[in-house]
Amino acid sequence: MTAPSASILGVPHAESDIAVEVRSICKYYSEVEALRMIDLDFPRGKLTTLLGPSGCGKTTLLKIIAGLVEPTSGEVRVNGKAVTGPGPERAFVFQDFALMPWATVMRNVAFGLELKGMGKAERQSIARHYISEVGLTGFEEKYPHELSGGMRQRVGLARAFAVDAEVLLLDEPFSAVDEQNRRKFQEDLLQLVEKERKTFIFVTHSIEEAVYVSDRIVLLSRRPSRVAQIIEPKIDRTASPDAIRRDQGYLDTVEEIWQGLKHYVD
Amino acid sequence: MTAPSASILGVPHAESDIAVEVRSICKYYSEVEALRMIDLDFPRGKLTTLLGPSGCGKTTLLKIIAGLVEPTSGEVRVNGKAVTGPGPERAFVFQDFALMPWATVMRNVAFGLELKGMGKAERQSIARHYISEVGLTGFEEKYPHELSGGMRQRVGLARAFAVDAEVLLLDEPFSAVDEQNRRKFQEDLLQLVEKERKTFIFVTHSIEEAVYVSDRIVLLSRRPSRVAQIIEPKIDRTASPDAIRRDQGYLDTVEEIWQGLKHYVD
Amino acid sequence: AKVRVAFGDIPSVESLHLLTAFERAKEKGVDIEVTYLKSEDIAAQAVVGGQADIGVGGPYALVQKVKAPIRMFMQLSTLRFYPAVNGEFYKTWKDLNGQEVAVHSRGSGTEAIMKLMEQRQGIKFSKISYIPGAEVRTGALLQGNVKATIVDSSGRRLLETQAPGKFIILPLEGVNATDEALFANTNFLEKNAQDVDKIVEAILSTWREVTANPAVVSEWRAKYKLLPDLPAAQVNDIGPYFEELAKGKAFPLNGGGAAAAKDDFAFYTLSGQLTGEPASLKVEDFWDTRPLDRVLAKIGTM
Amino acid sequence: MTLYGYRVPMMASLLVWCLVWELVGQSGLMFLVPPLSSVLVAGVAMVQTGTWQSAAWVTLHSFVIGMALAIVVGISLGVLMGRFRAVDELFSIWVNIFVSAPLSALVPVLMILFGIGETTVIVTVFLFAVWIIVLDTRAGIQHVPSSLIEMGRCYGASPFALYGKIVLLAALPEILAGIRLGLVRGVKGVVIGQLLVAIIGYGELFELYSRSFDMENFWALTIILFAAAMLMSAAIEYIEKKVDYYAGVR
Amino acid sequence: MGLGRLFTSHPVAARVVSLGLFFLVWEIAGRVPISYAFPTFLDTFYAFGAMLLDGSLFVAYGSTLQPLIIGIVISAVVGVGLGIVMGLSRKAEWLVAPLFIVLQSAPMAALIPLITFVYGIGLLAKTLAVIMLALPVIVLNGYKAVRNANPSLVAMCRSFQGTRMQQITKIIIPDASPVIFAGLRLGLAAGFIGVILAELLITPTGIGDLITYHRSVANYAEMYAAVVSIILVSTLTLAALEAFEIRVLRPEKKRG
Ligand SMILES: Nc1ncnc2c1ncn2[C@@H]1O[C@H](COP(=O)(O)OP(=O)(O)OP(=O)(O)O)[C@@H](O)[C@H]1O
Ligand SMILES: Nc1ncnc2c1ncn2[C@@H]1O[C@H](COP(=O)(O)OP(=O)(O)OP(=O)(O)O)[C@@H](O)[C@H]1O
Ligand SMILES: O=[N+]([O-])[O-]
Ligand SMILES: [Mg+2]
Ligand SMILES: [Mg+2]
Repeated sequence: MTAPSASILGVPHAESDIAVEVRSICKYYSEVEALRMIDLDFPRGKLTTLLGPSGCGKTTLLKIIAGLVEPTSGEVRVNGKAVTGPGPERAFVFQDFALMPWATVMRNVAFGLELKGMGKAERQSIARHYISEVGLTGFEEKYPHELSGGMRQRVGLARAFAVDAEVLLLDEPFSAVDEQNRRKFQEDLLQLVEKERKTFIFVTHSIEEAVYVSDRIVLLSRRPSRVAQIIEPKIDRTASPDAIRRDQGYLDTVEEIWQGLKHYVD
Repeated sequence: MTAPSASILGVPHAESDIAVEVRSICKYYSEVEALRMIDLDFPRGKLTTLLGPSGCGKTTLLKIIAGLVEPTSGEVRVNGKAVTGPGPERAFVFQDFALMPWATVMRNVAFGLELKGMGKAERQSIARHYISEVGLTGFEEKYPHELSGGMRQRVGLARAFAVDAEVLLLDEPFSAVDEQNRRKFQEDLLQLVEKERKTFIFVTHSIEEAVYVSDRIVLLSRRPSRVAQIIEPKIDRTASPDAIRRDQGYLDTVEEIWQGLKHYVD
Repeated sequence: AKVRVAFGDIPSVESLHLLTAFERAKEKGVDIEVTYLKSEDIAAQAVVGGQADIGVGGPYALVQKVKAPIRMFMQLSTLRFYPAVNGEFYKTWKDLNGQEVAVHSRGSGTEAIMKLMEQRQGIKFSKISYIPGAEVRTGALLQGNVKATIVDSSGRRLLETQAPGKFIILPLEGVNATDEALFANTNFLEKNAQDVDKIVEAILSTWREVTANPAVVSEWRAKYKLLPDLPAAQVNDIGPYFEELAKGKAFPLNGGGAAAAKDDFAFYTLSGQLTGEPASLKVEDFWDTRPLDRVLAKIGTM
Repeated sequence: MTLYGYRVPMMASLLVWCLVWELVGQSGLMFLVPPLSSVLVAGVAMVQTGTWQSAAWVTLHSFVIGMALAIVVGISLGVLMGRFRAVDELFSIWVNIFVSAPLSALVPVLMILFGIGETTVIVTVFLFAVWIIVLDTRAGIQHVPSSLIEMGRCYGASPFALYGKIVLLAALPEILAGIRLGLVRGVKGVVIGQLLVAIIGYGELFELYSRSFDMENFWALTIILFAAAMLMSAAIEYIEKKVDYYAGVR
Repeated sequence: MGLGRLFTSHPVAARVVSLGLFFLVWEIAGRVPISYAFPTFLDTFYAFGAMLLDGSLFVAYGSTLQPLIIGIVISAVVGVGLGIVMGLSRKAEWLVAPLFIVLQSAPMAALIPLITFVYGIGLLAKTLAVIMLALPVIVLNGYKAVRNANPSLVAMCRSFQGTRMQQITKIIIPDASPVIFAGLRLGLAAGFIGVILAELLITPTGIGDLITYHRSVANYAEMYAAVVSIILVSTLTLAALEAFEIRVLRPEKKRG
């Protein structure tokens, strides 16, 4: 029930606590300046959310961290090592799930391991573990089109867990999932964050969702995007979902962010 | 700040207060039973929301009321008269907007009047009024593809207002609109409900949205769908949007509905 | 080496004797491969382009124009066509003055004949239209789609059997130009003289035999398994067809050569295929008579 | 359509048209149209002749080679165009011209480049079929969701694995649709090639029967050809449906 | 990829480079020469100019385009009408659609030689060849377009109590028009094939005659010029039709 503390950019963390460092990242798409001098630290084992108006460059920043997009200048370091491309310590969870429609749930989840050349029996046993962890036991032989949106995103999540990356990058993972499934999924995600002890970097449009799931929220301004504010909702995550959603700190944080973003909306 | 009162199905209303009566509606799609014995009253001048799990038959029920789909048995009465097809006293707002891509905003909004054979000058002046009412003045000569999702839905709404129907049927009107615009739109809708004094029947997936905008919420169960519960959120609509969203009654109602729906979610 | 022959028509009863001659040349060890092409000019194009070694046709215009050194080396047939008109409308050549006639194609022998007759009869056709295929022209005549055209001998017989007396064959004299000949690149003729000689000899002997005994063609068809699935009606046609040609001395028994070339110069300059004075045209620009001379020296002239 | 509550399959109406054909044929109004029954009788006899069998064989041979080339080249070029801008810009003008150009006009000049006889027919089949395969493959490749490709890159797929395990499979529905349309065009190509340049195989028989007004055999030939074209296209369509099923909502 | 970037910024550059390369290869192949019957690009170009100047191209196109236009107009009227009827009526669909599906995927070219037997060699025969090839695709596109008209727009029209007639004229036909028009374009492309086949197979007139005649007298440059010209004419016609479609039928696409 504590008020949120808005910490100013650059508050130093103990070095080993930082999983991902973003240093002076700028990004131009030909003439369009998407990101301007972004400096950010993502603490290990925490869920940090990137929030900002549509088109401000959240996806771009996430893909730069993933190594999928080259920054125009600046550098990303993961565990102190500079990123030059995708790497095994980072896994991406896609907004549209990016499941292979021709492959079963089992093959989709095991796909990252398949690409690493792991044997079939081994990778399937790992995949089976994570399929059960996201609550899809029994659906191993189904194809993606036989699943609901929420279930499909669970497959995407299980796939990311299966390669055992330290850093999970999630780009609006719930936006293609219907409202009620999304709510359920948010609750499950909190449990998975708890259990897996990984570093999550999360992009969303939804203020409630951001406040509900995040340890830290990075507010980005309109394009060319800069870090406008960093908010750390101090919410007691041991409380029941219901309790969290009516926590005054939660509600105040939502309201604070909403007021900040409102003038960007048409 | 009062707690929501869950009224049981069939509580009688004064006859003249009921705009739409749904009586013993059943609907089969060949072998699939979508709706089973639905009995509902929709009070005049109120916004009633149909809420339920995905695929439970919300759209089907709305289309039966609109006269677009024939029920297998049962009957719908509007102002005491049995519905046999679409009628001038009801207007539908479509989830995918259903705008004619080859027509300007003006022609789209005036289309209901055009079909009635109203002269061009007259219908355009009416259309212009509602275009301004939904805040699209200046966009009359634009084509739908030049508008954002939220603006397109406003065109659909203006078109429904223009025919001056008493009953407005809205099928997930905001589902194709992004989160932050959607919030804005909800606030605008409340103002329109206030101003237009029409009977709204509203379908949504979002519990918050339902609680935020509705006078009455009808919870439908999983297919074959029946009325599970009727909830009347007692919320002070004169308060600011922000205040409403942290009203305890509001939060309790959201929580109550979520608990009821949670086990339907996969 | 393989000798590739480009034949600008489908194999039919009318080519049975040529097919037989090719079979005989094969027996003599010439490896002949025949390709059947849509039309004579495609066959000519194939020879010019080096896709085929020997072509079948009457390529006077082509030889005069093209830079490629193409020479004819043996005549296979002379023009045997019959101007046919619908008796309801026309009776004589003069009736065709100002009328439309149909011929095989622009630049074909049939067109040359009709143009020649225009000059000789002092008439003028309103239009010459083109219908490829003597059978098609015969059919069009029977159907009433054309009223005056020029058909081949089997077309003429078809007209006589299908509608006796309805159509009139107009007289045609003094036309004896090459219809089809064999031609090839000089280079090929130079390098494959032996094969060419064998082919020429096979054809000449076949032509002589068929002239002596037209009925033998059916035996050849059986012996060499030519056109095995010919419909009965066409099988019955074989006898009369070769009978008539043999009677009409239609098979050049000495392979044409310089004499034929001179006739052709006269005919084709008149019809417009060749340009220049007939007298100024040189046989050696169009013909290579050496293979024919060698073979005739061996088997004798008739 | 439903009749007395039964669903009558659409293709069943072809039987009605067959009946119309038979009646027109029986009436003897047009010598071009003999009764269907006598066409069928002639067809049964025809397929037993060596001439028909070898013609069918020659035709099938050219067709299969031409199609195989068209599929290999079409898919390769389509993939290159879908992936590399420069290739796309360089070829797209030609592909777009040739996909709808009257190629029949081009056939007569083909043999200069490609020889006579079967080769020209093969090239004709190839030219008729290849462009639509290129275009559809290209569209398929371009429509592979970029997230699927990024997914592959994220999980460390080698370029080879990226194509083998993701891109080609994701584009498969479009590629198959291209092949189906290509097959239909290829059948047209084999006929046009055999009719316009090299009179061999089926083209020779068409010419033979139409010249001799043997309409029973002519129509028997036509029916077999049409049926073959329809069957091939239906077969691919069947595979497409299966693939679409697995591909689900793309 | 540098080339790719150049092309993206200058789309015309790509076409010029592409055409230029093609003509260069042609010129070189013609000079080698790969065959006596293969003219160089420049020879062909001069031949084209000469045929333009002496008017023989114009005469030929007059004779080729007349049946093409008549045939397309007839096919368009009949085809679009039939397609709409089939799209609206299940019974008509059942009876007629399979026929056109067969005709569309069948090699109609085989039937063209038959035309002469009944319809002779005149304008009628060529027009018929055009219709035989163009009609099926126009019918099928019209039918599919109408059958797949956006159901949500149709429901919208119903919900505003539009009559069946209003539904057809104000929603279904405008919604189907781009696909119908695409069918017309495909039909025109097929019609070009039909008229060329007719001129090559049954009645050497027009552009088909230029091709056969110049080939028969070994004017290969002229023959190639004729072939290239017909491909050019059909490509430009189709492109013009597409531009017209975007400009006139879909005003909303003009700007976007
Ligand atoms: N590949 C690209 N080429 C050119 N411009 C791009 C590209 N990708 C993104 N942009 C532009 O960069 C800006 C940022 O895009 P980005 O997708 O990162 O925003 P976002 O914050 O993820 O938006 P959203 O909330 O809609 O997902 C946008 O203006 C976009 O138009
Ligand atoms: N035209 C139809 N034919 C057959 N089944 C249908 C049809 N329309 C709907 N259904 C089925 O009826 C059930 C109810 O559908 P409906 O669209 O009314 O659900 P809904 O509550 O609106 O779902 P959603 O929340 O996904 O919009 C679903 O199971 C659906 O599959
Ligand atoms: O048969 N064709 O459609 O070319
Ligand atoms: Mg994004
Ligand atoms: Mg619905």
